[in-house]
Amino acid sequence: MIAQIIFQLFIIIALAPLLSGIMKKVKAFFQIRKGPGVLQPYYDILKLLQKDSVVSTNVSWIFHAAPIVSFVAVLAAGLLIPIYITQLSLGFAGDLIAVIYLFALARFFTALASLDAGSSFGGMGGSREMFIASLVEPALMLSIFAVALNVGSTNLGFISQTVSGLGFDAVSPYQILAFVALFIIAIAETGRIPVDNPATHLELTMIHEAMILEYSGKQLAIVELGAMIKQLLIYSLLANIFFPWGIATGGAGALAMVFAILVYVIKIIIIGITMAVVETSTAKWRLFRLPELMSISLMLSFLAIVAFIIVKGG
Amino acid sequence: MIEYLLLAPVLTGILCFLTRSKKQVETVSLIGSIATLILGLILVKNVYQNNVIISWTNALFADAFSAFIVLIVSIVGFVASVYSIGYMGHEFKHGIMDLRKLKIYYILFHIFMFTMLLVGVTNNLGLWIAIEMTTLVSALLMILHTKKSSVEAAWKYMIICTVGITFALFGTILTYYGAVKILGESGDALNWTSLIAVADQFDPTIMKLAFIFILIGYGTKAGLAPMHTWLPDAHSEAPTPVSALLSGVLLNCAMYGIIRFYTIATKSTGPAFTSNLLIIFGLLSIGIAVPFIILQEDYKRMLAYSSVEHMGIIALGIGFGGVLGVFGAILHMFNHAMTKSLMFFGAGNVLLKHETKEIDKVSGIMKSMPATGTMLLIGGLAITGSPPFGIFISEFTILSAGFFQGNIISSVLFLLFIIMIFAGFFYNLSKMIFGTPKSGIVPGEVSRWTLGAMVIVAVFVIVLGVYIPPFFYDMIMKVVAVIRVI
Amino acid sequence: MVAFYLIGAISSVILNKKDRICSYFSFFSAAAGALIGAIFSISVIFGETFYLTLSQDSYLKFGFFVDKLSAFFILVISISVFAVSIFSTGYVKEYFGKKNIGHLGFLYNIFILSMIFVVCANNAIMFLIVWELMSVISFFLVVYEHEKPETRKAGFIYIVMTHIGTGFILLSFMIFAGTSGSFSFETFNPAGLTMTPLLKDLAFIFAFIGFGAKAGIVPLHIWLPYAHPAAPSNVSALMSGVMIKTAIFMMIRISFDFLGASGSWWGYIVLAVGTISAILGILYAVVEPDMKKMLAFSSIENIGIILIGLGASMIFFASGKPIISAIAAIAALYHLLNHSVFKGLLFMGAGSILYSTHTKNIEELGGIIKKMPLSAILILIGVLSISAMPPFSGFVSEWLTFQSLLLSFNLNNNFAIIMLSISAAFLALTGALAAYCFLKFFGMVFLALPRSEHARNAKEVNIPMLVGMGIFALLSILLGILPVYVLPVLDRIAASFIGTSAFSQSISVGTFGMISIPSSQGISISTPVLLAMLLILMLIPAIILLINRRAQPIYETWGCGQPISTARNEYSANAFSKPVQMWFKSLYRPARETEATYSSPYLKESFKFESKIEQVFEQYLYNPVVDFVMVKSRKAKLIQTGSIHAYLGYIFGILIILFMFVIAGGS
Amino acid sequence: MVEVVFGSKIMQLLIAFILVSTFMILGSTRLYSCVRAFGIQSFLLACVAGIVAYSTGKYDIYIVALLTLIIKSAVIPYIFIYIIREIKVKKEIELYVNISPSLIIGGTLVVISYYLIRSISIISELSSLALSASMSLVSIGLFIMISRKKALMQMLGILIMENGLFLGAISLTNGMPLLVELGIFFDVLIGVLIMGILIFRINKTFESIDTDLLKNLIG
Repeated sequence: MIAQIIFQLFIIIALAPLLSGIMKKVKAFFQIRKGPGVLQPYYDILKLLQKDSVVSTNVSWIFHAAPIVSFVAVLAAGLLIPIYITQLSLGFAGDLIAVIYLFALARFFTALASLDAGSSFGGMGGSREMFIASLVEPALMLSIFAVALNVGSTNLGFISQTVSGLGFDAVSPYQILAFVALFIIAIAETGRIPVDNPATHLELTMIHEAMILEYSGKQLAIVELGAMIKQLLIYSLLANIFFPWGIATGGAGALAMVFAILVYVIKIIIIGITMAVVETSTAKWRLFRLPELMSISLMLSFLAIVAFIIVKGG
Repeated sequence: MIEYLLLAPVLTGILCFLTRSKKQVETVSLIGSIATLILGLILVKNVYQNNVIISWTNALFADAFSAFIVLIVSIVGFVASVYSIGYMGHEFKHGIMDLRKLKIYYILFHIFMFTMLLVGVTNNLGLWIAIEMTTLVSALLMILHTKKSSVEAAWKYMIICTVGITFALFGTILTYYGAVKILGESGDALNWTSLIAVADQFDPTIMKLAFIFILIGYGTKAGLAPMHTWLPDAHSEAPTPVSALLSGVLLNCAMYGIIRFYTIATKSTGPAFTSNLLIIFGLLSIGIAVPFIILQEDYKRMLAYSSVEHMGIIALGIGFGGVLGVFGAILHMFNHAMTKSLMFFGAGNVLLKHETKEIDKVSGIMKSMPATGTMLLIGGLAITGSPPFGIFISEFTILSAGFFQGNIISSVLFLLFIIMIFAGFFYNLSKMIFGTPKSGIVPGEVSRWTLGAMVIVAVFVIVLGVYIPPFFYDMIMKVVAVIRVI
Repeated sequence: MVAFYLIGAISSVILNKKDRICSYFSFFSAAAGALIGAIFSISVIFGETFYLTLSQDSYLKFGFFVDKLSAFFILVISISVFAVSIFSTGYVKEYFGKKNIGHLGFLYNIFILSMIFVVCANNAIMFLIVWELMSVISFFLVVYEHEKPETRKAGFIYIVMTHIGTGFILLSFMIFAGTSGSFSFETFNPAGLTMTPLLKDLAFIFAFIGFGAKAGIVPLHIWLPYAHPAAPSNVSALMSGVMIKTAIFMMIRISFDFLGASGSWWGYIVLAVGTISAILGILYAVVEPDMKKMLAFSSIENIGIILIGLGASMIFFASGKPIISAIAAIAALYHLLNHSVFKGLLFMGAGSILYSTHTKNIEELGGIIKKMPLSAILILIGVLSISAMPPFSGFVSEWLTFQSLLLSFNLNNNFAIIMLSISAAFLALTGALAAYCFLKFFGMVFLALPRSEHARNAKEVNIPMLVGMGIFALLSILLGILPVYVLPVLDRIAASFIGTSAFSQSISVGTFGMISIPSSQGISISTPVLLAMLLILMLIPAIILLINRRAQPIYETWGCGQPISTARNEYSANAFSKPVQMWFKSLYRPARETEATYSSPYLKESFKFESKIEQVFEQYLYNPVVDFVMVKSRKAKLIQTGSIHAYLGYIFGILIILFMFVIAGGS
Repeated sequence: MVEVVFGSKIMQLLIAFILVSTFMILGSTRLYSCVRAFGIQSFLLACVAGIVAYSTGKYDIYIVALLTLIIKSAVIPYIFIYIIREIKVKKEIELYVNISPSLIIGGTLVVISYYLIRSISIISELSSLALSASMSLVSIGLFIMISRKKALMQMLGILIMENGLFLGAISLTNGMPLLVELGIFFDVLIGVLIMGILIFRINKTFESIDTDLLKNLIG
């Protein structure tokens, strides 16, 4: 049981930088430039671990606690999400809502830390991040509602198991609608282009970056790693709730597990690539047009529920 | 037995006339009012035992209802005399009142008490004479301060009430005419006892006409809606102990007259006609009081309008009828007498201290006069009918009577008016009580007497809110039996 | 129990001259009374109902009737009173010189006593008396510092609104009494069932409006943001922690006990009103610069959430699903308990900030965490639990409410599913905005540089205040981690008024304190394990940080080059909530006044920026009504013209009218 | 019960004269003429009472008649004249409604009261004439009070209403019991005295007895 937990942790921490490396590579490819190597994120993190971290004068203990808490919250969420096997040992500890609120906890602390430094960048980043979060959550909740309606429960392991059991006829209209809605939310959550520009330090466009502007050295490494893990987890959420084929159901042998991991990695990479494609093809939206984006995803998930009722209600 | 009761105030009046110094006048008047109180209580106890006492060739007559009125008159009278010692003492010190005026005040005060007691105990037409005398005496009491406004108020009071009472006289004559047709020419054709016994044989149309005139006549005296115009002027211009007596007790005596005739009229014309009239007048008076309380600048006038409102509530209670309705109305008479006198005493203290009746010019009473402030606040909450106090109980009973009797619209209107009056009253009251006191106001109470009077009345107000003692409960039930004679 | 409160009350009046002793005496007796109250209520929850009638033969009968539901509320009252009393022994020091402490102590104890009586009254008259007594006493408490004019305005609006509420309650009791003939609550129950549907709906609507006015649901909420900030902090902690709940208590009792929640559309109304109150409550809280006003608005929001839970339970109950309705009721009760805990904590926090910095405006605060580290941590716990962060109490009740909303798919009517899903979405929006608002509160008040003199010389508050807050902080953590012990208690209470216990069939308590609702398929949550995970995983980053210790030089915050040491270019609270203001422009209608003084035509010397949010409800709902009444009464005043001739004319007129009335009637 | 009396010519004549005297008051513009008219009216009233006493044989009504004669037609007019001379008030009466319209209104009032009494048919035919006269007296008295500005005139109005009632009482019930009649007279007398004192006080404070000035207690 503990071995399974540690193994899952290992996969998450290992895969996260790889995924962001691949996405950067794909973006570079589309922008017809060579771009950094796929393993570049690993080197960055290792470099950062050796560096001193400079801390601002008017900072309180929250500034030091925030990276730890947010990293841990994201990791905890990781343990609740079925990566390669549906029967999670800690599955009973939390469900979809718990995962979302863990992400909220992480975001809360990073935003808090951003305010602590007292610079206007941090304040701006924090306020925009919370603003977007408050837009995302209703849409997120409605899409969970759509998914839960179909399966009857919000326990992640259980969802992926029932959906995988359904095989191909799982791809019904409301599933797709829910998936697209969740996809848009994923963009917002992980801070991709239309919502937020991860690569730049330009005040106009950076939200996520603005919050962690003050960090340096080891703390920055932890925060970066945490962000990457969060990205990985959200994509694996997308993958395992809507297309869980090939995920090892409970009690399967070692071979099935290895196969499941392989399938999982491929799925994650496909989603990463699609996300990168979306990123390069769209420009960044103005902050106050984001509510429109969110209301699109809200409507989509609402349609999913209505579709579900029509299909099931009959 | 009743004669002694009537004799006491007259005697004190004469004695006051003989006294020389201020001290003597005050002691005499105090003893006199205590004597009246004791005699009143004795009378009430007697009536409580053997229902009806008739004496002096049945011109004087006391049943449960008149005993109740005597009780109210004697209690409020006693408290008012205690208060006036403090109040007049203060004015005397400040040179507004000289000894001659003080003596006149006390004499008139006790004669006024005499006339009100007379209202309670006389038989039929004596009622008219007694009420006429109360008007005359109180008009004189009003013109003690030779201020323009008090003279004007006295004149208006005099004219409107006399006109009203002449109508009442016409009503009494009509009833007498109806009675004579059945009872014959004998002298006792005017006494309650004989009238009630034979009431159902009267001719309904005459009785309807008679009841209208009585309602307008005594309604003017009781301050019911369209005829209430004199009330705010008279009550705000009269010296405070007098206005406390006026609105606490005099209005009840007028209401006593209406209810007496109500019993007779309903027997002959059937309840529908009379109670509808009472309900209409009741609602009208509460309704008319609302705008005047909300937009009021003078706090004594505000209290006067709240008396109009409470008289309306009593009329409404009687109009709703049923044991509950009448019980509520009678209880309300007592509660209102107590709370209104508490409020007027408080207002009197404020007037003495601030020498102005403007609400805006007074503030921070809680700071400058904490005792009066808290009393005023308690009284204010009580008068507007918030639960922990007596008035809420009686209003609640009247309201439930209204609902059980089925006239929902009037009860809902009644509730709406009360809430609006609460808002207006409390807005003005809180402007006065809270905040920082105006400059130049020396903190501290006016005098021990005034405070003592307020405490006595406040005790009644608070106790009756939470606990109705059994003997009091039976007494009211006896009164209800007398009224709901049908 | 009652004795202790009385001792407290009387003692504080006697000793009101010597401030220090009397404050201790009155508040300790209140705390002792609370302890006994807690024990008493637990005994009733597990024991059976408690009857005591001290009725006399006279008209007014006083009796107590404590069943499981009222015992739960006594428990809630006792817990918050216990902690707040300890807090107030410290907090009251601020008033020592200036105000009369005995007065405060006396009112404080009577206030608690009246709340307990409200919860266990057994007949309508006594209930009304005690209900209004509670409002009147709390009015006195609100107006305690009546020098400030806005406290007077707050007090006035408060007392009038509660009075209107009582008017409605009176109406609904009348309808009950009309059918049942007597005023005692026992007879209300059978009467409730026999009433015609129209009467039932009327009774419910009046009761809902009446108690809603007290609970502060949206259209009737305007008094709350005025009254709570005006009251001294320890009182406002009690008021929003507990007093509002008594209204919820009566709502439950009327809708479930008396009327049997049979009206189907009632549930939807409660749900809709709950959702609207939640949304509007938090929206106003986000943009509020005044600390205590923000907390008052957030109380409206939490009341909304409780009502959502209640509404859902009524919908399920009406459509014949008692088990799920029990779950929803448990969610509502749990959130009620949590709210009184963390709202009490936050109000006490605001009180301590006020105590040390003497200002309520967030814009003027900042960097207090360095000056008041201990209270900062306690308030952080409060903030985390109110924004429903996982290991804390807010999360559990929010999770339960979400689950009860998600369980709606068992219902077959589609309208319910859509309604519940919409309210789930709005609940999520409220949750996120709550996090946004309290992040702003904590960030602006505690972090970065102090923005004003007040903030600069803030100092840590005294021990009793910290102890009071500590109790609540500990409680909110415990409630978060160990819902396992709380749920069976709540279930027993919910069963008392819904009839079926959700526990036996659905919610079971597995190992490690796991709550699972297997009524469908394995929805489960277990916060203790979650917390354990968080703690264990804490090791990984800790190790990374500790491996090769590196120097941590301290340097200026990054300001693109130029040094920024002043607090001026920090993000202010108003700026922080700017995005929300922009998005909800139609609701707030922000008004901006800018004033610039120029030393010379080009050089701007100073720039003053003033932005005000318009209280929509007040502007468009209440002021027109008040103006209408004023205009009408100004016209009506003309009757009293002063001329005697007019008055005689009135008498003559009324005489003629009556004459016509008789002739028409007579002939 | 007495029937014959009212049918007789004398009674109708007297009642007619009473009505004429009220119209004299309505029509006059000078105080003295009003007071004198009031004196006549009371005198006529005393005769009516005398006749009723004579025909019904009830002796106490004689005393009542005598009382009206002394008080109402002698003492009260003397008080009026004393007041007028004392306050040196201007002789004319200011009016809200000047003479001719008030006369017309007086007429209509008489017709209305006659019709009203007629419609309440139950009251026996006989006394209806006297009753309608009393009703009209009451309404005209009220009208005088409403339409005249002088405080004195308002006093006079009340007394006219009082006379109307007295007429009504006599005609309906042939006189109330003696004790009651005495009470009424006693009250009326004191009423007039006190109003006199009030008028002196008004004169002292307002320097005139024009009720138009009594207008500052509003709202």
